[in-house]
Amino acid sequence: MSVSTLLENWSDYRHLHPVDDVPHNPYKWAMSIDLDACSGCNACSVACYAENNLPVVGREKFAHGQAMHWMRIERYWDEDISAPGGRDFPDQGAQFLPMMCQQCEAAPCETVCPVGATNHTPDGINSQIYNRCIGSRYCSANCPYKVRYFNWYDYPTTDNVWPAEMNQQLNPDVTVRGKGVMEKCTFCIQRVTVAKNNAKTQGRLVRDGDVQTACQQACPTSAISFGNLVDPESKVYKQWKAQHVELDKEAQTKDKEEGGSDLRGYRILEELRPYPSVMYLERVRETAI
Amino acid sequence: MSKRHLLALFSDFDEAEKVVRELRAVSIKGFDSGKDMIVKSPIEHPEVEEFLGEKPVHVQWFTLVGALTGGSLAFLLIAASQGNFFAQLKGGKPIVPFPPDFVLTYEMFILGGVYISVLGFLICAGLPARRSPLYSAKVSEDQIGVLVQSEEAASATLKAIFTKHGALEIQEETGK
Amino acid sequence: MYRFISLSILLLGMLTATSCYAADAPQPTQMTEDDLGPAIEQPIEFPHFRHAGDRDKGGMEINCMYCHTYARRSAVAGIPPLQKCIGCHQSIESVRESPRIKKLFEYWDAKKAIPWKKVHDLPDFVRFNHERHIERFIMQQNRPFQEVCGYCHGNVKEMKVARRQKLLSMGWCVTCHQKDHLVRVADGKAIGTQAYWYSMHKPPVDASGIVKAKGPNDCSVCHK
Amino acid sequence: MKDIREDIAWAKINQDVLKSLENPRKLFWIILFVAIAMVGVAVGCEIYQYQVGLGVGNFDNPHMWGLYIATFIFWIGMSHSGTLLSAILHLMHADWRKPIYRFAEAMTTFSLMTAGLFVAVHLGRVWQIYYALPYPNGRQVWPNFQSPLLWDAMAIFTYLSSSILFLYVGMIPDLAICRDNMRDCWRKKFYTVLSLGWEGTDRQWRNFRVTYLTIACFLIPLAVSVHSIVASDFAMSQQPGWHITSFPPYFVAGALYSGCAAIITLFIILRYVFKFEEYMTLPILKKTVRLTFAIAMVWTYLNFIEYASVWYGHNQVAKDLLIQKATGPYAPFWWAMNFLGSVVPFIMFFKRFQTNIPVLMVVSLLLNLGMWLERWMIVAPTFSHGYYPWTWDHSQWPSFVQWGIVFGSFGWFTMLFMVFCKVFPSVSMYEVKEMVYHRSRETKKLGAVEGAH
Amino acid sequence: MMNSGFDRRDFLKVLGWGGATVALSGCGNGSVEDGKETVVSYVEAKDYVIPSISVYFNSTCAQCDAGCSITGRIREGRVLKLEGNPDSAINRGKTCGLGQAGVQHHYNPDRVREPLLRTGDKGEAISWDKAYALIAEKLNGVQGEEIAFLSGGVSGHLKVLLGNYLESLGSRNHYVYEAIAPAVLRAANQKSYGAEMPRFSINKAKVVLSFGADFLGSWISPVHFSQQYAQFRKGVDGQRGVLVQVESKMTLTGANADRWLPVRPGTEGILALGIINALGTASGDIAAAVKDYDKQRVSKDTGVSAEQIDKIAALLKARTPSLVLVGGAAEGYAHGSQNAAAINLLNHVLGNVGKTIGVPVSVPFPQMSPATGNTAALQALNNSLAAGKYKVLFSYAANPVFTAPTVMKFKDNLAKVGFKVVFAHYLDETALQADLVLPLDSALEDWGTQVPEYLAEGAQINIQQPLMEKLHENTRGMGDILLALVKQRRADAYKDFDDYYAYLRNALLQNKDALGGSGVDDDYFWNDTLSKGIVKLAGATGNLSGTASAVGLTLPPPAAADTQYPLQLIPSINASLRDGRHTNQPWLQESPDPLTTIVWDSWVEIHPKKAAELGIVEGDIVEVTGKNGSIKVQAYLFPGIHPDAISIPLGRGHEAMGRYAKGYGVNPFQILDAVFDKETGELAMHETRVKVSTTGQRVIVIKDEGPVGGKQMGRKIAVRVPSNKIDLSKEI
Repeated sequence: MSVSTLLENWSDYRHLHPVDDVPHNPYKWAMSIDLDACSGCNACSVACYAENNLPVVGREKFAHGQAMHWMRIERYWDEDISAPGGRDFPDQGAQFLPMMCQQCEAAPCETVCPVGATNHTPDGINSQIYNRCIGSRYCSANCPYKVRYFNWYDYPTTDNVWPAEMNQQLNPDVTVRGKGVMEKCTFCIQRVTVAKNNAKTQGRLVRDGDVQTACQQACPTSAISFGNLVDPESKVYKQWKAQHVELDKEAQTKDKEEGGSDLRGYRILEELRPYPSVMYLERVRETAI
Repeated sequence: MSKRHLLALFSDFDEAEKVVRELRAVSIKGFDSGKDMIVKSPIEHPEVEEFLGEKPVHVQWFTLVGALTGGSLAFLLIAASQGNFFAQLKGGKPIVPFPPDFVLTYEMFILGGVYISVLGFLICAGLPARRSPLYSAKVSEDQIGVLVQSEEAASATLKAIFTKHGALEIQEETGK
Repeated sequence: MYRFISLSILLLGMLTATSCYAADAPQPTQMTEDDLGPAIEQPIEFPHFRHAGDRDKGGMEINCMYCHTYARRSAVAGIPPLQKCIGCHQSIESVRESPRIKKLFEYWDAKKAIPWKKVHDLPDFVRFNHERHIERFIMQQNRPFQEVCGYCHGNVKEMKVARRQKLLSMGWCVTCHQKDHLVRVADGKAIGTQAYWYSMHKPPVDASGIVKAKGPNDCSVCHK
Repeated sequence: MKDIREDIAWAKINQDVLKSLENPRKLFWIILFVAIAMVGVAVGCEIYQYQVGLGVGNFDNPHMWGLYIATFIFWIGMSHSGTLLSAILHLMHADWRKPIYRFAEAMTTFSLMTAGLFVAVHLGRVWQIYYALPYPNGRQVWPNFQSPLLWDAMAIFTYLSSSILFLYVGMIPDLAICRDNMRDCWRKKFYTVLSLGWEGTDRQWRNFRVTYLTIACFLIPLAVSVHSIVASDFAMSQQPGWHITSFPPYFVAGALYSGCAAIITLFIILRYVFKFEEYMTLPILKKTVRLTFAIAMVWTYLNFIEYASVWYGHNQVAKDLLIQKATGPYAPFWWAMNFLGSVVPFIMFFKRFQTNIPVLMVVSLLLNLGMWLERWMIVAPTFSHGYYPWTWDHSQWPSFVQWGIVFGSFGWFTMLFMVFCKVFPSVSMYEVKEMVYHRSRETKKLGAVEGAH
Repeated sequence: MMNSGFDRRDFLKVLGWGGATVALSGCGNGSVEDGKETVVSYVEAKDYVIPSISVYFNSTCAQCDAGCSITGRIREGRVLKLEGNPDSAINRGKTCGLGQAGVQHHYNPDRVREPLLRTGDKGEAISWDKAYALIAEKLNGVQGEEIAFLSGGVSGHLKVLLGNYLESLGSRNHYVYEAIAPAVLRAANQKSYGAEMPRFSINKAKVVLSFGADFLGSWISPVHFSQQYAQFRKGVDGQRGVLVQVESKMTLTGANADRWLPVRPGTEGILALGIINALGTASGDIAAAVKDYDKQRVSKDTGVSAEQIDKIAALLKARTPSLVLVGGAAEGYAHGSQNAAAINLLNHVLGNVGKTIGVPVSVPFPQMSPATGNTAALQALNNSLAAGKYKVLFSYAANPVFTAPTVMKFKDNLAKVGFKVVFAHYLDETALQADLVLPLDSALEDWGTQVPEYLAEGAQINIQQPLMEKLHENTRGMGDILLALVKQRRADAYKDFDDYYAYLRNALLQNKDALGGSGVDDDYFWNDTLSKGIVKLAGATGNLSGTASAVGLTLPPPAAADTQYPLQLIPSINASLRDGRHTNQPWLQESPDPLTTIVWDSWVEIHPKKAAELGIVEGDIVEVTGKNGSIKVQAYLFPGIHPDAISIPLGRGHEAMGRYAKGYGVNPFQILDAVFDKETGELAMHETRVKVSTTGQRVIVIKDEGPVGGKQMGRKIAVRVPSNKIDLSKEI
């Protein structure tokens, strides 16, 4: 009788997450990306194509903005470059920013999905269940980062997306998405699952370094680190700690120090309270020259 | 002992009213104005109820029941299904969040209310019904009909009353 | 008058009944009943009963995992390599001439893989992991493997060509996942401690330190 | 001038209305044919889209939603007038509603049916739509009741079924009339079944009155909730231009607005097509027009309140979006929307136009165009110019597929409506009779008083 | 016994390609269909083969010559993904996008599958025996010097075998051609350091002053330098490294620089001398050489402000050691060598030589060390072809018809050769000119050894081995082909080796001891080597003999303004497309150019100011006209380029090669002028002057960035913090 279940777990069912609540236990997957190391070389992006069976949509569809890159490298100029009264040349270089699903703790996309095709997994990943998705696209409408990508066409059957030979490269661990479903970065959940299974079989928890995401593994400057945020041994944990970035805050206490903090950690669009699981480390502007 | 039906048609309500009042006043053996008299009118007509005397309506009870059950059913269904085995966090909201559930409860409240009232209407108004033996299409046009049933004996007197008040037409159930 | 009241009471009862049902519906109904799959034409009519069946029934009581050896090491149980069949059969002269074994050796001589037909086919994009289930129930709880394998595959040791016995629908999986399963405890700690802590339900530990935990309830475990 | 002549013979009312079921003007068939043709176009587009994928509609990231949702809201809005005229005016005993509420309610029903289609058209995997229905199933999973889309579904279902019941219940006496006047044919059987053996007995009338009133009472809060929920699809999200407190009332006002405009249009068409001059009289038209004007002013007010709150508020992102609307690629539509919605209605302010049929025809159509643009201006710009500048996209426009389906939806609506008018009495006979009856009594009384002098 | 390799080949064979088709069956709610699908099963299987469990094999990435070691993930006999091999000192487990796309080179649907013989203008599939016979027949009676072999950079045993073959033919005409190679740099380094490729330690430097060296993108060994760069940013003893990039067109490295200085094209050397002058530490002939390069003049010539020069000088003084790098931007001129020399001089003056510029190592087997390509070779070959010297030409790993400037008329000259054999993966432009096209195995199917030109730490030999069974029956490994060919001449010498694998194994086992396998059982050593994928060995270290001197260092004044062709054309090198040999790999076509985010097409970068002058807006189709022809291409307004220069990326504009390459973009190689570096004779890539005119057409540029380009519109997205506020060394 589920009414009894309802009453038994009432407090569980009613408590607020993630605020006044420890992050998931034993796993909370998170990332940190050092923008000072990131060179914008696109290796991560291509690696993602390779790992996650992303379709190459081709010129026309890309022109229509229907690209499917889960991980996109954004290139920003300083605001005053070639602006009236501004500098003519970007003489302090550009800024590159790898942008992928931020795996928010309080993800705006999750609440609005009519069929619950996107949920928060017990280990803090914002999962996307392809065969539950009916394609209402509300999640993307509600995503402030616009990192969700929709299958506007049936790519598996589209010419030259996966011609006969190429489809042998497809990763069997990852579903090949068909027409009409939403998809996005999954933190390489297939790799995470394998790591978790092995750990369980050996009766332990996943250790730091057991699992790498495709982008992290490729990144030539090791700008991306990925790990378990509740494991004090993990690099990500240490980085977040060192940067005084807390998962369940929409404004970090360190930012309230006057003159700004001298730490580099920040999260994008934090003020909207999605509690992203990806921390970026600010790029450094050199003062010596 | 068998009863016979009489239907009298009148051109306007004042006539009909007089007839009804008289029928209620006089006491004829084998005829009870309370039970045996039905007034048929082409329009919804407050006066009719007036001169027929108060008769209670029960639809609103159905409405009440419907609305309440609708609402409670909604909340139970939703909360329970949210708290089932697959209970998973969504967007940092509680598993059983009130605002959405209340919205749906509200809708179901109305849904239940409307459905059951209509059901109630059919029950109370005795619809769908078989047509009564004496019926004239005139009633649905512009005339008002008074349908009475009485014992053979009384029918003569009734007919007299009708004709007195200038019934345009009196239909009589052909005897068996 | 009264019949109206009684009617509305009746209605009330009726609808409360529905709402109780509604409240109960969300929970999986027990779906353990059998659901026999179609009989399937295989290239070679493999007699399971003869290999895995009990001695008295003329079987050889071979452990499932002697042939389906991949099951405990990977997600898929896999079909034994042809070389495994030959391994035994080349030394079993008695049946050497039987038509099935002849066929077997034809394949072997041609070095062709046998095109076995799939018997237990899950819907697309459901990923069942044999290794985990075997680890959990055979290795950890020391349950008899025929019970564990049989839970999904039915009593294979009495079949000839294997045939699907269970529904294998999502609801069917769930009915088992939501049960509390024993977790073997080493020195008072559940193995992998909170590794068995799914969503917000902490596994109950009773006085004797026995831990019970449900199966995973999050979609991404099977759907990726 | 009177709303309606009091000396119309009741029999004549029956004849006139029943005639509309028999032989309408040629124009009827023309309209019907055109409508069906339009539906054909839409069906073609939908098949194409279903086969190839939604991409053919020129959706993209970030343009996840397009005309479908905009038009969906438009039709939902359209449906509100029926309830307004019928239910609210009924409660307020405004009896001039009686000749025109029937088709207004029909309009409600059919525009809801049209709106429902857009939900399906919009989905990426419409063949899986049953995932969104809450029923105990073999997967043991339930839809996500937190999603405003689900509230939508629930609200619309409630609204649709309730207003169908409302329409039907209100029609039973008339169906009886049809039954009595039909020569023997399929229609007679049809009406006999539908009229449930109504005979107009006192008992029937008594319960009828109460029921009708009750449903009316339910319908009003329901109608309001429906469009507030549609509004919350947007207001509940964080997106700039959507996350606005005043959205629910704003949507409701807009809904009533477009609905009334549509009523004027249909009023004129029916009046001409079915020769209802006797019943759909100019004074009634005038009243409707005035009502519309009032609502137009309410909408205008809420509209500008919305701009103002964004403008003075501290949400820079939302403000940017507002500026973008007024200056960006959507500017022409946005300004057109404001002009049609807030300036054009002032034509109805002048007495001489309040009964000028050609003018009103044009105006009402313009108002509806304006309201449609409003919905589009709510949906599209937010996508093209959201939180994240890198993903802005100002160059993506709906393709012919989207336009085709939207176009077709109007045909679909007209088709349903025309068929309805051919099958059911589009003017409520018994209530017109009531109207005539009460009016004549009034005058009789007056006459008596005069006679006393 | 040469089992291990073959065993694996067998295992690779036993599995069908079942998995993929299952994966492809769309995302529906496929109902349970028992007995519809067949299960892929083994005939025989090694113990380590478990379905749905991946196996990993090490090999070497062949996408470029940097020689990164890779680990292939193989499942059910299909290679699915390439990762870096952590044991390699070069890439330490990392890969670049180009490397990731290696699988698409392997699985490419447009690969050549049969030997093709030209009949008229069609290719007819023939058998290998026929092909070999044909070659033998054509070679027969042809003098050695009438035979030429054109190849890209080759190394390892392939180079040895190739050498032997040419020797057997009696030909010395081996042209090693790389369209974009740091050849001028090699020469200059040889002069100033006494080594062509010294080891650069970016990670040890506190300041890196790079003259157009795109070491994060495409320069020499980008993945290795990227890692050094990461350490360099973290900083030596707490001081974050400062990167100053001098170039006229912003490269990926330039985009990551702390200070990016747009110099007038060709004046890099002048700036270098100006800095030396500003440092004021030089003495002797150097001081003399730089004395009249005072700030004002240099600033006038280069367009870099005087105080900027001072700042740089001050910084270089204050923070040592530093490192000065020479890149393509400085090399690509008629006076490229002088530029390079002047810049290298700066290193001497700053005393970086020996600190951040280290002694190179090389493998102790000179015959295996890479034959590095250059463009001078192309010029030489072209002349000989023009003179009709050759009757037979072999071409391997080069696409000169695509990469040679049209003005050189290479295509026509090629036609003069009687018999042209092209070893090809794709039917690219050169292959289309061939008489005989021989299909090659992909790098993931083939055996080989490779020695990178730039060795990061110790010397190492990279092993290349098949990661999966051949995709197409009738492709052959280059090694096998050469072996077959050389057997035609010297059957007996090679009779022991029935294929290249055998040859390779034997060759390595012979030198077991030198390869650190002394006293180890052969099979063990061999299997161990294969499983490692790398052979690390004690390298022969050379020494830096170069002395600082400015003798004969004369830099021409900046080019005078040209009224007819006012703009300098800079053909830019895209990190993933390079010289266009990988254009047919869709991932690379769709991976946006880091700086412009444009995909699937070419563009011309114009500085917004210049564009305003010329009345050009983004998306205009402009005509870029030089002395040798013109091309039409879409304009992209790009602030990171000198107003007097425009830039078109190389690599696109194929007329052949395959479905993903053909017809996308334009090929700037076509309109390059044939100007050569005075000393080395290298093609001066940056010396082409052009004019730009609008055509009136306009298109929407297909790119990833939004309508507001690189602006953040006040959102807090990509943020910067001043370096004096933070201490990176403290961070984790």
